[in-house]
Amino acid sequence: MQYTVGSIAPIFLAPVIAFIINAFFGRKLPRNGDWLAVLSIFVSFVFSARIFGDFVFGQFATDYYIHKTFNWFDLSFGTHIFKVDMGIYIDNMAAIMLLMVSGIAFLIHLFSTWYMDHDSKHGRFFVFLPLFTSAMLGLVLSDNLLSMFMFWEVMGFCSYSLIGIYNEKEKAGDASLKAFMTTRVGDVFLLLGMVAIWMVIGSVSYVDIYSAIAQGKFDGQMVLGISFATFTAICIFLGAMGKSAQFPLHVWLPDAMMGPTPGSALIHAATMVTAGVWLSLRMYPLMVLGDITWFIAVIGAITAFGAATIAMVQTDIKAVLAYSTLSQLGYMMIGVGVGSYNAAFMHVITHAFFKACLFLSAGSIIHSVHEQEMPKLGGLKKYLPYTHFSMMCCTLAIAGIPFFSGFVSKDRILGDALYYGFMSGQNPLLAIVPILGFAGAGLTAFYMFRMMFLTFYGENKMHHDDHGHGHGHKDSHGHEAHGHDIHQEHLDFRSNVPLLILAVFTLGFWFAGNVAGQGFGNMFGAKNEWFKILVEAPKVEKFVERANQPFGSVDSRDTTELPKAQYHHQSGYAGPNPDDHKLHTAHVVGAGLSIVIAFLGVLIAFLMYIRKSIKPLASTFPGITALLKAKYNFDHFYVDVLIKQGLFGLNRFLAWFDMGVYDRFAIDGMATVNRVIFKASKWFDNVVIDAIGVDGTGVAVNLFNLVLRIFQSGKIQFYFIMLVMVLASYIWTLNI
Amino acid sequence: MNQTVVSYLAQYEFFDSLLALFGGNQGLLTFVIFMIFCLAIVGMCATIGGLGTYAERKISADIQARIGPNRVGPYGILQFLADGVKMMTKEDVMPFSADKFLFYLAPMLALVGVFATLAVLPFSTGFTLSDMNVGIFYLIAISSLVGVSVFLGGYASNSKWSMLGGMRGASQIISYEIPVTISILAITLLAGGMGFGTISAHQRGLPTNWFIFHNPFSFIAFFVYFVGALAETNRAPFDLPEAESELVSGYHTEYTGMRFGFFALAEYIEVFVVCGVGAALFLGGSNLPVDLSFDIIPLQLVEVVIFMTKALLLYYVVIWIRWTFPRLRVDQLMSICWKYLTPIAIFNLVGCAIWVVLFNGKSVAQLLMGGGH
Amino acid sequence: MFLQVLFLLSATLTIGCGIAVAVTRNLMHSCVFLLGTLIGIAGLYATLGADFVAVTQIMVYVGGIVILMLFAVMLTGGKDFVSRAQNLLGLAPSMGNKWTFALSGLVGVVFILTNVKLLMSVASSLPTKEINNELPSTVNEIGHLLVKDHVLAFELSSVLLLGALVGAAIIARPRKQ
Amino acid sequence: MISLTSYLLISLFLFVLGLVVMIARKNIVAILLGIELILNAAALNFVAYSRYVTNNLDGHVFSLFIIVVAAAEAAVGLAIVIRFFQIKESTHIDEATQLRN
Repeated sequence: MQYTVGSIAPIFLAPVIAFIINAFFGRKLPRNGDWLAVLSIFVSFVFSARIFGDFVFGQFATDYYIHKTFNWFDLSFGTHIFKVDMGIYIDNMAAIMLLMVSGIAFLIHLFSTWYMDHDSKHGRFFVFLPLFTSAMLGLVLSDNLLSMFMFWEVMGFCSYSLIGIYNEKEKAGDASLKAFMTTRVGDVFLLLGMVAIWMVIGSVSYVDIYSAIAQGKFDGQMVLGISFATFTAICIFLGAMGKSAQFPLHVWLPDAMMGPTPGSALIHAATMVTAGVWLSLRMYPLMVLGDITWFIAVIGAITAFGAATIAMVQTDIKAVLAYSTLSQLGYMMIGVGVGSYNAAFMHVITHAFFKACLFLSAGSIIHSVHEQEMPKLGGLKKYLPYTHFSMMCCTLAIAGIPFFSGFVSKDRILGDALYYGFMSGQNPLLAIVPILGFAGAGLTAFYMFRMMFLTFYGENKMHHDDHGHGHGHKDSHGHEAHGHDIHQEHLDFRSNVPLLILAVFTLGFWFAGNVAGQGFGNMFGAKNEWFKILVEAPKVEKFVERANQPFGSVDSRDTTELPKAQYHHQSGYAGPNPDDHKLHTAHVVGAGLSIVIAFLGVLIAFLMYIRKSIKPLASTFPGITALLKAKYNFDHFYVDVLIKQGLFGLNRFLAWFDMGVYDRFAIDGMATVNRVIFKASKWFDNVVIDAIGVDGTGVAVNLFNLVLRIFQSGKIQFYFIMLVMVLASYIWTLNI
Repeated sequence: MNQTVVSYLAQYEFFDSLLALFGGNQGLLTFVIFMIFCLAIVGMCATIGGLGTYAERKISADIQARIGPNRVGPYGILQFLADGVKMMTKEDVMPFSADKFLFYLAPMLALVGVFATLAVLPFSTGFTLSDMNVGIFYLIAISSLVGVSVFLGGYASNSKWSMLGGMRGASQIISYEIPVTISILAITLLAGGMGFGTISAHQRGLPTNWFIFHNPFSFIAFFVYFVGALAETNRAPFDLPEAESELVSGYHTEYTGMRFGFFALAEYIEVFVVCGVGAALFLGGSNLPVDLSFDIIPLQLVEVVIFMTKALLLYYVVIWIRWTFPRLRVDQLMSICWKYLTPIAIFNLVGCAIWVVLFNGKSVAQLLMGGGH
Repeated sequence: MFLQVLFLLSATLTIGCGIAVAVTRNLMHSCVFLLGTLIGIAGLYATLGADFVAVTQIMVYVGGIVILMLFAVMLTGGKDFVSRAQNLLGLAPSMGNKWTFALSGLVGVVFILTNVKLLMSVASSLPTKEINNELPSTVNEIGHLLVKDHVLAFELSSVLLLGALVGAAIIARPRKQ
Repeated sequence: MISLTSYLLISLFLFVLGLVVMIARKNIVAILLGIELILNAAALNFVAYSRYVTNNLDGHVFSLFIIVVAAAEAAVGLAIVIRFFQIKESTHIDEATQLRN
């Protein structure tokens, strides 16, 4: 299969065209051009599906990839080479990612046409949504860090615009600024890392970086006393942390829910936050070389657990989902850190599906009842059956219940983490990674079911309020909430069908290739473990000679050197290697443990919110709840401590030093000394300088002026004549 | 070496006998041939310019349901000769306070600027006086002499109306040169050369190969060019420099007799030239719709007829526009140029560049039919 | 033959109009003669085979600079007034008088002598290249040179032009005092 | 045959004419005319050397850049002249001596 640019470019270009048309002519189109956006994403989806089909079901070798480059600009002269190539790089991972991004984005667009109907920002929303999607698709297609960084920044801008789309609300503006600024912190480091890589190998293409790693070009280089690979790896990971909202830089993501819910779905599920994980996966060989995987794992574990604890006490549906996103991103980072490459990527995909579905369901609830505070909701199951069904599927998936996708991906990560923490002979302190991971898994099950129970079960408080207080109340969000009748939900291809489609993909066997998930029980002769075969960490040695051949010719390699006939033969984890056996044990133990923990979490939630036999958390541990509600005081820390205490304190100290010490002693003391000197110099001035120096000079200058005044005429032509004369006299004195 | 009419004729056998007639003096023969063709083309264009005044009056009469000139000759077709005779016999008035030198110079410059452009106008593939490789660039450059002449004419007359007309004219011509040049630049980008021969060779064959149909951007470029050309030649609805209701007659208010005739003639010939350029750049020029492998002199005459037909059709549209649209205001004129035409032209240029890169310079038709050379 | 004729015509136009620029009393006429000089130089370029430069010369100068000059002359009047400044070489009218011309002629003679001295020494060492009469098109090669060897100067000149455009617009705009 | 010397002489003569205009004239616009003459003389030299001495077209490119610089110079120069005229109501060069004292 020969791919031309024409069959790949539309993936990226179709949404861009929709963006341009909507940006300039959107208002003149019917329905502000939202159909155009949906159509463009569908075009991307079709082209992505073709690539996906060829990569997954075609007869390509498993390590086949498409790499097409063109010369962006070339400022080389002589031996100094400075040329920048741009290009497209599609391997199995990118093919899967493309299908996921375009597919989910398509459903989200479709849902948005319903959700944003009659909204004041309808037009603007459908300008940024396709641009956002196209930037993510471009990021996935990029073959180098530079173009990836450009799309990365475009996404940052789009998320800024989407979060702050209700720009008349101050909170939305603040949240968008916060998202923009916080991710900027990471981006600076990412740029630094890119420049560092460019300095050493003169390219930022993935292929070149891989081959440089294999050839050992990074070895022995030192920056600031640490090894070069570590330095660049940390810089790039900091960039990924900013984008994927990892622990210290996570503060922007929960606030990002200020935007419309489909926008949040796109940010949280398919595009923006996964970009950081994507970068970490692409740069995985560098992370390994820099030996910072333990750092990644620890950061991921802290994020996973911390976010899960905060999510337990949130009352806003979207806030719960936002913190659960944080938590799941932490799991992905754990996966990257503990070397569970394909499980981490699988979690990106599975999480994208169920989190998109969750957000869209939340959007459906909010749009139906105009209320997003969970304590005010309840008993919605009767009114929103389809939403309930899809949301329940996703909740089961995210909680890690067997047969659902979350179980497949998350528990592989946890199994690997278990192996990493306890059995691989690492630093025993790293046991914190699996401990926090499993604890977070339990909390996940708890808070997700808490959300479900509070929202869909129990009595319907709104309905009750309806009759109790009559109509016309306004809630804190300005919607006309209580007077709103809850309509019975009907099947509609724009509002529920996207949810149901997404819900279908929360089943585990799409990803695991079998029903149970962890490699047990193969059904229908499905391609067993296709994910595990297709997605593997880049083997850098393979790229050495590929980097040296012209990229245009890479495409014509023999595509059938290793056909994917091994789907059916490779299965399970058992191997001759004793480590494999231990790994298998770890997986089995981990799976069992996580099933138990998940059901425990569900049980506690059930007891707490349906049976009400356990008191809710807030009344049992008020102190901890307050801390959690304050989100561990991170915002407070950043604003009040870091900026107010740190920066303002420094200011106060400097002011004190300025006024108290410097002013009193240095300035006033100098003044006293000056007065003495002044008296002495006054005499000197009057006699020596004034009489002799100044007046004498004046007389002398007057004498000279009589001559020089002629030349300093202030006339440009005179100067010009002088110029010519001087030049002429200079030439005449030359002996040539 | 640039292709000229002489180097075209030199490939035929009768050229050698002609050379023998001149005693082997090739320089003299070249000179004579050039002389003959120059005279023929200038004469033809002057006639077209003269007939232009007649066409203007006749078409306007047609549009306004009148009869128009009908006394001199059949259908009044010799009216322009009568007008010419009238102009020559008129007194040559020189305003007392005019700047004599510039007053005499201005109409000459106008004629020089217009006639100089005829040197590269591609009447046919062979009968082009000089098909230089910077042809279109040269044409744009030399025709800016007209702007100078308009300004000088207005200035030298030392009259308020003339002055205002001259200033308006000069600023209008300078401004509209920009979108016109940029839209022509888009065509040179497609053709890969600035010579009319190169541009014409790219449009050989069916009308689908014409540059106007080459891609969406060149389609827009044609209209940008046409509007800009209307303004550059001071034609309605952009005829502000000679707006009768405001400025009497603009920069040539004080001119009488044949000097006025020069200005009028220059204007009409310039309209013909820009129409010809539009035909050559966008509408396939003098190409036959079929690709013939041989080349004979009568075929060249057919090509001349094709070129003239296209140019005169555009000429008709120009006159038609003049009697259809009302005149613009000065601020509208400038805002059309700077806020609309120039950005559109730049957009077209970029679009054409992207098109050339993306589709290897193939036209829409070639892409659709999957063909291409 | 043709080249010689063109050269003679262009040289005559250049020098004749150049002299006219120098000696005409009327600034407007000077500008028009400058136009003649510039067209003559374009002709000289053409005899040197520099077709692109020649046409660019006409394009920029005739279409732009000369009209700009004419506008400036018209807006500033170009009157022949006497300066009020009392200094060396003061008291000259706007277009110069015999003293200023004498002085400039002196400077010119000095310059010519200097140049001739310089050229005499260089002339013998100039490489004599065989000149062929074919004048190939320079457009393609100039295009390549502009975007390859001289790309920095090319880009900088675009910045320069933009700066000049903005600067001119800002400087010439009347400010409210 | 036309030689390099003839071009050099023309350009020298043109340069001197520009010099004369620049020195003898007191009108700023006229001085700008002189500058144009001088720039053109230089550009002509470049092209002439490019044909007769070197084998490449760098001289052409240089004269193109000279034309560009001349255009920028004329635009800014004339803007300054017009501004000067608005302030002083004169374009006499000897009026522009405010920095002298």
